[in-house]
Amino acid sequence: MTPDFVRSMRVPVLVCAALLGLLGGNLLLGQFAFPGAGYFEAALSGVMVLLLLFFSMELIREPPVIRFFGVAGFLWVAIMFVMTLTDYLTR
Amino acid sequence: MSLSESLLHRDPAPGRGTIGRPPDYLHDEHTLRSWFFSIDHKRIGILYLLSITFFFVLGSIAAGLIRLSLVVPNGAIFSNDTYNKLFTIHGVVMVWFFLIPSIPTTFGNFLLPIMIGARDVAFPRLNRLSWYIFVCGALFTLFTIVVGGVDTGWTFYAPFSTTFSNTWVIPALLGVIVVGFSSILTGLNFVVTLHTMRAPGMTWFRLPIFCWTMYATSLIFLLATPVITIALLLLVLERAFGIGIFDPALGGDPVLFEHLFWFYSHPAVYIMVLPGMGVISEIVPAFAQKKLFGYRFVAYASLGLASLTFFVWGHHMFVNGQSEVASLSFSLLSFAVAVPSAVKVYNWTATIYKGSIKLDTPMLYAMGYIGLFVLGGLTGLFLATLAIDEHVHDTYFVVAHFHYIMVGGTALAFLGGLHYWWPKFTGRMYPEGWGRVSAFFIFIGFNTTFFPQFLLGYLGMPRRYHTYPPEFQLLNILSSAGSLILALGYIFPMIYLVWSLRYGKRAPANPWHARGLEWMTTSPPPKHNFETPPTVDFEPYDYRDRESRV
Amino acid sequence: MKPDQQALALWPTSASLNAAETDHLVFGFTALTLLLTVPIFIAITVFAIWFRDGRIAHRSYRENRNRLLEVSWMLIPFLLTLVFFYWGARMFDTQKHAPGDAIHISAIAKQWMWKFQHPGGQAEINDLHVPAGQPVVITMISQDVIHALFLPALRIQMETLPDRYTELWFKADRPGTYRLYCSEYCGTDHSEMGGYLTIMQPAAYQRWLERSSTPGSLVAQGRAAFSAHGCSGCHDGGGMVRAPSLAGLFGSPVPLASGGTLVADDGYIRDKILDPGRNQIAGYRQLMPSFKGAIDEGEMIALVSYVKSLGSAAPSEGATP
Amino acid sequence: MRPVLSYVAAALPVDIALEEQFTTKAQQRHAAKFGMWCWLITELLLFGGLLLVATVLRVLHPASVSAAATHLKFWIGASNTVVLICSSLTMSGAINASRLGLQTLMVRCMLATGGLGSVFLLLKAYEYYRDYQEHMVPFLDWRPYALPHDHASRLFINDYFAATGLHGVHLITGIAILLVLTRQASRAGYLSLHQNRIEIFGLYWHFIDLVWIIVFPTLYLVNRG
Repeated sequence: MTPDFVRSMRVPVLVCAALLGLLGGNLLLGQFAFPGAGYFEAALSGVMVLLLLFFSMELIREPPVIRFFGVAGFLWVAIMFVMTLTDYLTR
Repeated sequence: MSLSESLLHRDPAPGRGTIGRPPDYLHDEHTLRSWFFSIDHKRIGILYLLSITFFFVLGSIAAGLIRLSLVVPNGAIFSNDTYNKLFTIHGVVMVWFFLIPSIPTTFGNFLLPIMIGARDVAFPRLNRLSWYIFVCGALFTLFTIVVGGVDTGWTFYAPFSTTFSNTWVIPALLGVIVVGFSSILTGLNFVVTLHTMRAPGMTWFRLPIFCWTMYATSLIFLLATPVITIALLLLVLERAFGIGIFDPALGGDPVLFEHLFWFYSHPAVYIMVLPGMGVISEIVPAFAQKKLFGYRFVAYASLGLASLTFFVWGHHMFVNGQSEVASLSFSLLSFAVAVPSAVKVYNWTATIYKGSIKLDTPMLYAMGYIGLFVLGGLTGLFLATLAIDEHVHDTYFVVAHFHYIMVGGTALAFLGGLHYWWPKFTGRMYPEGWGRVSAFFIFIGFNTTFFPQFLLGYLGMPRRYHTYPPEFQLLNILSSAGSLILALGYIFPMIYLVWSLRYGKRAPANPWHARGLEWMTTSPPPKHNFETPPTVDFEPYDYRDRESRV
Repeated sequence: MKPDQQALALWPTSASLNAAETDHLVFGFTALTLLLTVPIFIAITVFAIWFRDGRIAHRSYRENRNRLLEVSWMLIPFLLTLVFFYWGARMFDTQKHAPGDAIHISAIAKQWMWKFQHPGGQAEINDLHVPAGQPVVITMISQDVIHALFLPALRIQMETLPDRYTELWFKADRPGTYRLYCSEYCGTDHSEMGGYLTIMQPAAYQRWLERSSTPGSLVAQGRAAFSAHGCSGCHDGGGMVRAPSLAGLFGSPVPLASGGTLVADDGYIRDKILDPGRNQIAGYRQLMPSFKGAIDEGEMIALVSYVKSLGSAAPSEGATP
Repeated sequence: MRPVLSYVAAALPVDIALEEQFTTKAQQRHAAKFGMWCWLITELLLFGGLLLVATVLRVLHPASVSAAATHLKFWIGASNTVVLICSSLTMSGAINASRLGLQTLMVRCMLATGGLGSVFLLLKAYEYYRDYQEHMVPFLDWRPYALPHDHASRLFINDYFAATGLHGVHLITGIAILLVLTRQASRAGYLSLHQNRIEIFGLYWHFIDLVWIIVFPTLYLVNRG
């Protein structure tokens, strides 16, 4: 545990704490589920995913081309969801 | 004088270990081990070429038997089960084992690193693994054929493939799942190679269009193939272990499988189309000795196609109870995506304008491609029109449409590219006369086979029919006769290309006086592609304005 | 198109207005396609000959990009083709909304045969007789895999799904015998699963109906099944169990336990019978047993027509919630 | 700042061996990272398909999906999420240690990550056992199903098994690769040749955690009410 290791671990520890906090929020939402809870849970999970993507996986320090490829997967999953659900929700 | 100038005017005799020159990749080592364990992208390209040719022959035999069976309306030649298995094997083998891997894994593997001035692809061992996985997937499919075949159609629609079909569905599904990983690895390799390994000076807009279409195809490999993997995996789980997902008995929705299937399968159509456009964008400027017209538009259109194609899969499902709003939006988006592909034809025509045209075999194939691909593309627009699709969905009109795109388009582009780069692959020239004869036979045979099917389709003959009403017999006989001519047209190249390996004229480094890094190295190229790593200072297709070729 | 009429028919006869309009749409689109492509084919051949290698020709100032030209030859064809998108979409829209006064025929697709049931109870296998000049709605379902009812003379088709009703409507106006196919691959005898669509004058259709035997109208069969399966015990009132009355149910919005309402159409009634737990309605405890496996599709169609006959959306008095 | 643990060995030289097709080491590192991100796209779309099935089932059969969701073991899933988030932390630790050349600390962090992954698998196995007891497992269908009259809930349970099963398989391969990597990385001079592999594996491990962070709410949480 050299000093610069401890310094380098500052961000991952913060990210881990934030993730656990957000998870806690999600669990609370899960327990006392009111009808609109689904959207909040989705929002919290989204924040958790972004935190992990950009800080734990250090996407924020990558060149733009890797950042695009990091995010492109989510865009295409969104395309699949939106177009399929247009069929199911307007049936 | 830059490197390109010096290389162009010096015709080095191909090295067979002559003094002071490294042996080329073909004559480097001769053992089978050196071929099957090679990580040289050129050898892997040749291995793929042999594998997909085998499957092309297998699929064509199935096609021939289908056309034979359809000569008589009562289907007396084959039983209905055999016929169903024939068209399923024809579909699975041609789509996943010939069309999808054809251009990216053979020309892409061989030429991409050379065209960008690199020594090899980014991950050579991953490239070799991709071929091993392809062979493993192929074994699953061959096992399925040998033990009795599968009769679900290449689309494996849900309640039939999971509960009602009693043929070998699971090995066929596993074969397609495994071969999916092979194309994912190829796509991954090409994306990283194009981003990180371009020679100094080779900016994105100095890349030949073939590299742009390989890049667009690889993006589709990465973004679409996993969805077919999970869709077919769910079919395997449902059929083998009873883990019902699409099972209507449990209230599941078989149309959900169609959504997952077509989310991959329409982009897969563009995986087959885009490389063909890349090859044609290389051949036409070479044989017109003129810069490609509107290079930037064709480059951006390739990327535009690769992303827009993910929004249109619903046009396969207009008549299966899809909601009206979804059908309208899919139809409109299909019109939007059809235009950039159909309009590339204007670019090739403008390239031919004021060029100095040489009608060698590759150019004949390119001309044939332009004609047939336009017809195929615009009949696609017919199918995207909601009211017309109500009538012609799942009829021979659809069969004719996608054969015009795949056989008239991609297969012709593959043959054109094969002839165009044959000197580079093997160091030998193919016999020009026989080349033109086979191109002529293929063009005539193709149109006689598939144009009557447009009429049959509009007359209302449904697809995948073992027996059909007698009034359609004449058009079916015409189509079957055409398939004989087409078969003849395919046999010729197999004979004279193999013949040329031993007896063909020795090929110079640049037989077509074409531009591009692949023509600035010897034919066949040395193991590391270039004796001196190239730097690029010229625009793509920079054919000088000259009255007539030297 | 009459079967075995001429050896080489190049165009199917059209037996309805929609079919004729589809043909006009195809002619128009073919004309536009030829307009966009024939110049290309001519240009390529002319250029290939005029500018062939070695021929002296005027080749100077060869431009290789022209932004205006490239944008225009992309936008103009796109806008021209959009006309046919709109025309096709409008026709598709009329296809999706059946008129109110249509005759309701039910179709059941089973591996490798069709069964059509007329409202009067007459059933036919693989063949279908319909009156000319009157709108006909076919509500269809499949008992096993996905099939598709394809009527080429009317230029329409619709897939039958195993888990829900789909429907297709047409107004045929040219009497004659035409072909009827299954166009979605469904297994071994997919190509045998077809027959003849006979369009008859209304008078001839009535005579045909009376002539063919019928085990009683669909509604009568439905009432028999309604009591046979014990539905009347709860739903006819008077029983110990408090169950919603079905009078006036069809077409009216049903309040759901999870909030919101759902219009009670054929699919809703069928789902309620097979899977009562789904879309539970407000104000009632879910007690109804599931009849999945006990009622086949033929009986289901009879039951649904009986429930529909208990007064349509018009609020009949005395309808207890 | 005083070093917290004094017995750690001095930092070793950190570098990678240049492969023949690359020209510079930076290019090789960039290419490797790029390749892993492309692979992760395909993994994301693989699980995207399963989550689409879950969402469509929620649209088609809301009531029975909620009934089925209440049968999932909420607290085991939640604790599994905590376990994976911590394993993600120890993986970051391993990466940072490898960058600074602290080989022993890196090996310890990697073993901790593998340990936490195994804890996840144990909890998962226990959850599957509890599901088995509660007759929720699809193909072992000689046991009566917990919600017999509700067929649509069986669809959601099947999708739950497919999603968590596939994630489990990814975790098992992840732990297997991790053990092999740890054995290699503990050899002397490894860091001066293949430090890049630790970072690439780290991306894969973080991604397994990311997929679970998406799968957990979609299956266990949303509208349990």
